[in-house]
Amino acid sequence: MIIKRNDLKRLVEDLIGQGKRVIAPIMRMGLVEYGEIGSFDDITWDYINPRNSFKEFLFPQTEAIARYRIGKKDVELEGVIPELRETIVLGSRPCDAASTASLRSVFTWGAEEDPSRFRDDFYLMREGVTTVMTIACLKGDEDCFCTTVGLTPESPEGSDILLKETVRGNFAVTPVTERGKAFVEEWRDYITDEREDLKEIEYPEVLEGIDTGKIGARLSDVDVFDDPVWQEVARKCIGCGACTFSCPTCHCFDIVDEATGYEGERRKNWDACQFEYFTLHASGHNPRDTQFKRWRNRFLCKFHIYPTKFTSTGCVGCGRCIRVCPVALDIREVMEWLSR
Amino acid sequence: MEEKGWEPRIVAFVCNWCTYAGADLAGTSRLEYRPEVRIIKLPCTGRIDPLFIIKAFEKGADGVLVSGCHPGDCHYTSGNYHARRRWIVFRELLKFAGIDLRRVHFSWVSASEALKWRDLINEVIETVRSAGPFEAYRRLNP
Amino acid sequence: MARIGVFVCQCGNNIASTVDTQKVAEEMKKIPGVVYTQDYKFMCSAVGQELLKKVVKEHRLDGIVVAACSPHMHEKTFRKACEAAGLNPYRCEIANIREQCSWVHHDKTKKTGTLKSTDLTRMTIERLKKNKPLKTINIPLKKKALVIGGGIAGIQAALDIAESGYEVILVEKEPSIGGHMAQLSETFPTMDCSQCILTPKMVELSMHEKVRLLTYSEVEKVEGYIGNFRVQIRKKAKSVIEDLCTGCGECIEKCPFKADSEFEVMKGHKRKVIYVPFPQAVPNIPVIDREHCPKFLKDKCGICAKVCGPKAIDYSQQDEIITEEVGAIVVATGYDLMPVESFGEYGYGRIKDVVSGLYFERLASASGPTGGEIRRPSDGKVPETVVFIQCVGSRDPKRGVPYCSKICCMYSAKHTMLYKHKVHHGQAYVFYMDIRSGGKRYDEFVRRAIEEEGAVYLRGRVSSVYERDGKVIVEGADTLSGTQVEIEADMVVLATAIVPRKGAKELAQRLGISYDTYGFYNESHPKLRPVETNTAGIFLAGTCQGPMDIPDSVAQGSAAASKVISLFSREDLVREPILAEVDERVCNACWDCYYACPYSAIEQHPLKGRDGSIVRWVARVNEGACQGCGVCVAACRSKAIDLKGYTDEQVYAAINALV
Amino acid sequence: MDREKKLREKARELLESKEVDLVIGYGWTRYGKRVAPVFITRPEDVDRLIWNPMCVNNLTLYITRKYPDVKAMGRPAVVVKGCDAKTVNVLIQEGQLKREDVVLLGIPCEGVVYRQELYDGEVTKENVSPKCVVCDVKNPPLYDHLIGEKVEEGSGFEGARNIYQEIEELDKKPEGERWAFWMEHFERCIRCYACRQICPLCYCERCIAEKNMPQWIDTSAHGRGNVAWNLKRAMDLAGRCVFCGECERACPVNIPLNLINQKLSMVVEESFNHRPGYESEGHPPLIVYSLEDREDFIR
Repeated sequence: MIIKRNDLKRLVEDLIGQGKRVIAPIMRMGLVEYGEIGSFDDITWDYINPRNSFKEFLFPQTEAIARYRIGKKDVELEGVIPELRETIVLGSRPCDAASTASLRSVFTWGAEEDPSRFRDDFYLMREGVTTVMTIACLKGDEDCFCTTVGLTPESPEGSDILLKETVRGNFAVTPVTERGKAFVEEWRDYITDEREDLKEIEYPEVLEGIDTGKIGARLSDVDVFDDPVWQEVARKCIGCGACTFSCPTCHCFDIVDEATGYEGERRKNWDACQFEYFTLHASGHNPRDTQFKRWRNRFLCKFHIYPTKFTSTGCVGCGRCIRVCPVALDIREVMEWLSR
Repeated sequence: MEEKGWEPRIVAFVCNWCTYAGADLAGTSRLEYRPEVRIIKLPCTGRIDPLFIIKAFEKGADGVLVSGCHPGDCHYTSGNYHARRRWIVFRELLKFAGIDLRRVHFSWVSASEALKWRDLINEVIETVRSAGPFEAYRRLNP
Repeated sequence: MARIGVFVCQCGNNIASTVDTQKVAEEMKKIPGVVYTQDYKFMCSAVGQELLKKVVKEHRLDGIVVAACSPHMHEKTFRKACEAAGLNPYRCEIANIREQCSWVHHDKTKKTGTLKSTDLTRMTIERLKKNKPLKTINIPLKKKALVIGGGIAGIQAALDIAESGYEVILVEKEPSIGGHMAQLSETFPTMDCSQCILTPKMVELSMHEKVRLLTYSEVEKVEGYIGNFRVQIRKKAKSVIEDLCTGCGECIEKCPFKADSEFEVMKGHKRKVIYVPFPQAVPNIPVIDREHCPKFLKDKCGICAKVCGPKAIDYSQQDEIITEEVGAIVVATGYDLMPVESFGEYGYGRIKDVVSGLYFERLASASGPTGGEIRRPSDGKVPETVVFIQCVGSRDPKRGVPYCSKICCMYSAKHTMLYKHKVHHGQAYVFYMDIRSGGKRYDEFVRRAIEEEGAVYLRGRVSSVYERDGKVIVEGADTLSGTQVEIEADMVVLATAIVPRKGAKELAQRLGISYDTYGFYNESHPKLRPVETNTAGIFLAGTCQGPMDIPDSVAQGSAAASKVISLFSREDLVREPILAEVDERVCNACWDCYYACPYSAIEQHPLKGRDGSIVRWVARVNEGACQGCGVCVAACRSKAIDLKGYTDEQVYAAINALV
Repeated sequence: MDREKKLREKARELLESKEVDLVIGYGWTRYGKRVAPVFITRPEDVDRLIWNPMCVNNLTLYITRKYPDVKAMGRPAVVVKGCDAKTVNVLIQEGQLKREDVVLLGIPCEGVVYRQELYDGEVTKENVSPKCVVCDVKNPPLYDHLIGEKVEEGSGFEGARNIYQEIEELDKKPEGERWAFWMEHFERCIRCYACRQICPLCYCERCIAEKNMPQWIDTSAHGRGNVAWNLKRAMDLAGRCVFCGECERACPVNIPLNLINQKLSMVVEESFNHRPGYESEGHPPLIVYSLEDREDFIR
């Protein structure tokens, strides 16, 4: 199935016309990032991977989860139902799409086997109205390493629909999920059954020195946890949240209350394990009291905790943490060390 | 911009020794002035942090007044000089950020300047009113 | 949750006429944590206070807000009542709904006043919720005083303190105490001889068992705070061993070298290089002027050592630094006279017979260089006509100082009398701007000079003074008659302005006290705290504070002394707990607070590990020195410091309750 | 490169003589072609040290209290460009460092790139860091060892982005437009605190943004919290910021922090005649005062 560029434009304009939220790569402040578009022409096509992942449209950086009023005797609580708009993410990348499974794993942890366990409805409700239309990458940049973590520039995981660019500049359409199939059905008029040759997809080089299986195994070793090399690799880490906030799979959040007068909101905000106060206990004790411990945790989370607890991967190889790091801390260097 | 029946809300951060006493004197002298000001008393203008002003705007103030002892009169010798320096910079920062300076006022009012206090408050309220409700800041709320 | 009681005072009709106090009370009842509200006619009355106490107990309240008059009126009253009811006084706050609401908003419908009172009271309630119970603090006290300056003000202060049984250290820069008063001839308005009334006091002081006199000494460094100052005093080398010197004067007698006398003012008047400033000096111990003594300049002479019987001369003596701990400091450093060379029209420095007022004092003094005879400097002739010019530098914002030097009117009148008493046929003229003679028997004194002693007073300024045929010609205006006058005088005396002591600002900085634009030291309040400075424990006496005459200086000396004595009469110092407090866990030791504090109340404190090594430094507040201004809190970027009683939480809570 | 060689020689000498235990400099990363801070402790590793126009980081960051682990490594030598060296003066002023506690390897610099990925073998007016365009400290104002010869001061990047000009233009706009300009930026702030973490002068044990009770600055990344954070950050750097430009470089969403920092630097210089970082004596201007400070805006 092919959707011609022009028809894709019609499709997008129609979706917007229906009041749906279309998220696509746009150019803002010199950066390509995912954002809501007002028209098809807002879309930037010249990009490897936007600076943000589209996770913020499923799991916003800040959102109200309850409102309260401090009353005379009690605090009156009122739940918040997020304002839901049907959302189409157009132009996500296979790595980002694959990350939704990772997010879902956390936000529904154990709930499938045991329904009494907690499910994060805020995430699930948003996911339930979101259609992910991925466009396979034609090439990566030097920081892309999806192939090293078991994905490819055309992996369908996590996408509802996978688009691949044809030599004529149109897109081959592959519905992946039921939702994707339904979407394609709904908009069948815009899609033809023609065939076109696909543009060649250039895979990022698989880094030979890295073996994720080996990394997982080595991280189970307590001695590795205490290896002084951690200090060495993370010494330059400045402890900002740039990597975690750019990462499509990082999911940690904090809960804060913000009140004016006697009324307030309870908000759920992204949090970063790289922040010094992330693990600060009320007692004053901080189990991760220096930066290398926090960085080590982040690495462990991706390559040990995730694979141990979930079937999904903690790292999709999008390379954002490498691109965004102000001190060029390259996660691949550590992966390589642990693959030895 | 201006809503009907809208009156500005102004927070005044004042020092205990001069301006607060000056405002008291305005009271004992039964001077009348506009009521839209809420005073928060501090020991000295040197205690006043720019964060107070930001927070006041966050909490719905349309204008802010900061007032203390005249130079040389500070009960604590130099608190107002320290304050003056901070205000020079902070005011420029607010201006650069695009905040209408009709909303931010600084003054020296001594314990004897009840008349000045009255006129000042009326004038500040009038100026803030001319700037309208601080909707731009309110829109920052989620 | 808190258990707060709110009382809304009607203040008779003062509040109730424009505020519906009952409605305010009802509104407050809706606020979380408020368990009791009431409005009442007069909260400050005995009945009102009893009511407050009763309610606190009955309702087991943990906080009280009284919406009433200004906290400056009755905060203490209500806090005391709370304390009596067993509540921490700092858990009581006042919402000012009278001075800042009912009295300034005259809306008779009560709408405005009620609304604003509701807001103000709510803000106060929210602030109160964050009030921590505070305790007054006690600070130990060193009952020993330091007096800086041995003029009449300092002498008086030191004597009064010593008489009360407390130890006093008096530091004087010159080799002798006495100050300017020792230079004067007679004093207005009684015309007693200055030396005659001063000298006994000087002697009394030097003999007092509670007084330690450090002459030829200067205060170098002051640390600490009220009750606990640490002072470093530089005792300059006198080159004479005080314990050995008998004051016989043999060394002075035999010394072959001379230098200009500071005491005699007069140009060209010399004293010896080893000297006492004046014959009645206390202590009567000479010092060697090392800047002029050839022994020190070229290692020649040494006669004084040879002639000294008790072998008290010590050329190798070094300056000595003495450290003293004192509980209070009286600053009485006096004044200087404005140099008048810049006032060219008066010819000072150019014309020999134009002299300063202080010079005339020395001329008229029985112990002065002329033995009290009025003789002009140029040729030693007795002047037949003398012109006195007032306000030389004073009240002259352009070239001099804008203030009035206060004593010149009086001493010029005195000068005319002294002159007339000594030169009966002489004629005195006085050019003046206004006669300022407020003070007991002062105006009578001036009238006497004019009416009985025949001094001619001319209201107007002098335009030029020049020499002609051995006379000094004074041209000026007589604005009362509207004519220009020219007086052929033999001598002209200038009443020069009083200015702060050279080095006054530097000393103030060392002491941590403030000064005005001229350099006179600031009193804490010009009317109600006239001898206190804003630095607790440091007091002022005499002309270091501004121009004043001898009676005022003495009164101030006594006043400062009484402040010291009342301070020392306590076992220890009790302080209001409005103090800064450092959260040492998060202090960065950037020292912003340390440098910003007007009271040097921040100390740099090392936190040590178990092995005694310094782990890191933190700021710590000296509770004795902290005055609770909060400058440090605003200076602290990370808010590692807070001000008890005005904490960030309290301020935040008040702002947050705006709506 | 000559300087690079000299730098390595000096580093080897310092490490061999045990004058320092550690040299903090720049080195290549394993993948990509990025330059990152490196920590050299052994003389045999000095060849990892490099010097080129990608060496943008202000390495004095690592000698602040934020890095107890680095401190534990012993006495450091730090490679500093002129702009970085100014930081040391401010750190000394603020009691964070003693001059003798660090060896400064001053390196004359003729401009670095704004962001490493923009570098293509040459510093041009397109890719130069804005601080270099207005640089007056190509030669470090303080150092213990100067690496190579001094270079001529003055900027050669005609036509490049000029911060001061941009500030001037922004100043000329009506305030509503300025507000819109900043709000567009501030609303994008993701509160990753990279600006704070990369800043050697943001060394607080506990940042005001992390302080609760009271929470002056909302932690949420909404407009309200972001504006409070960015204003407070700027205010606290006023009179201290040495224009190393690291905050803007580190910002993942391109907030032009140099503009706001340098605006306040201009205010401080005009008002108090103070330029941070040129000397280690005296105090940051916002903790002292002058009786003559202007008050034309105070009624």
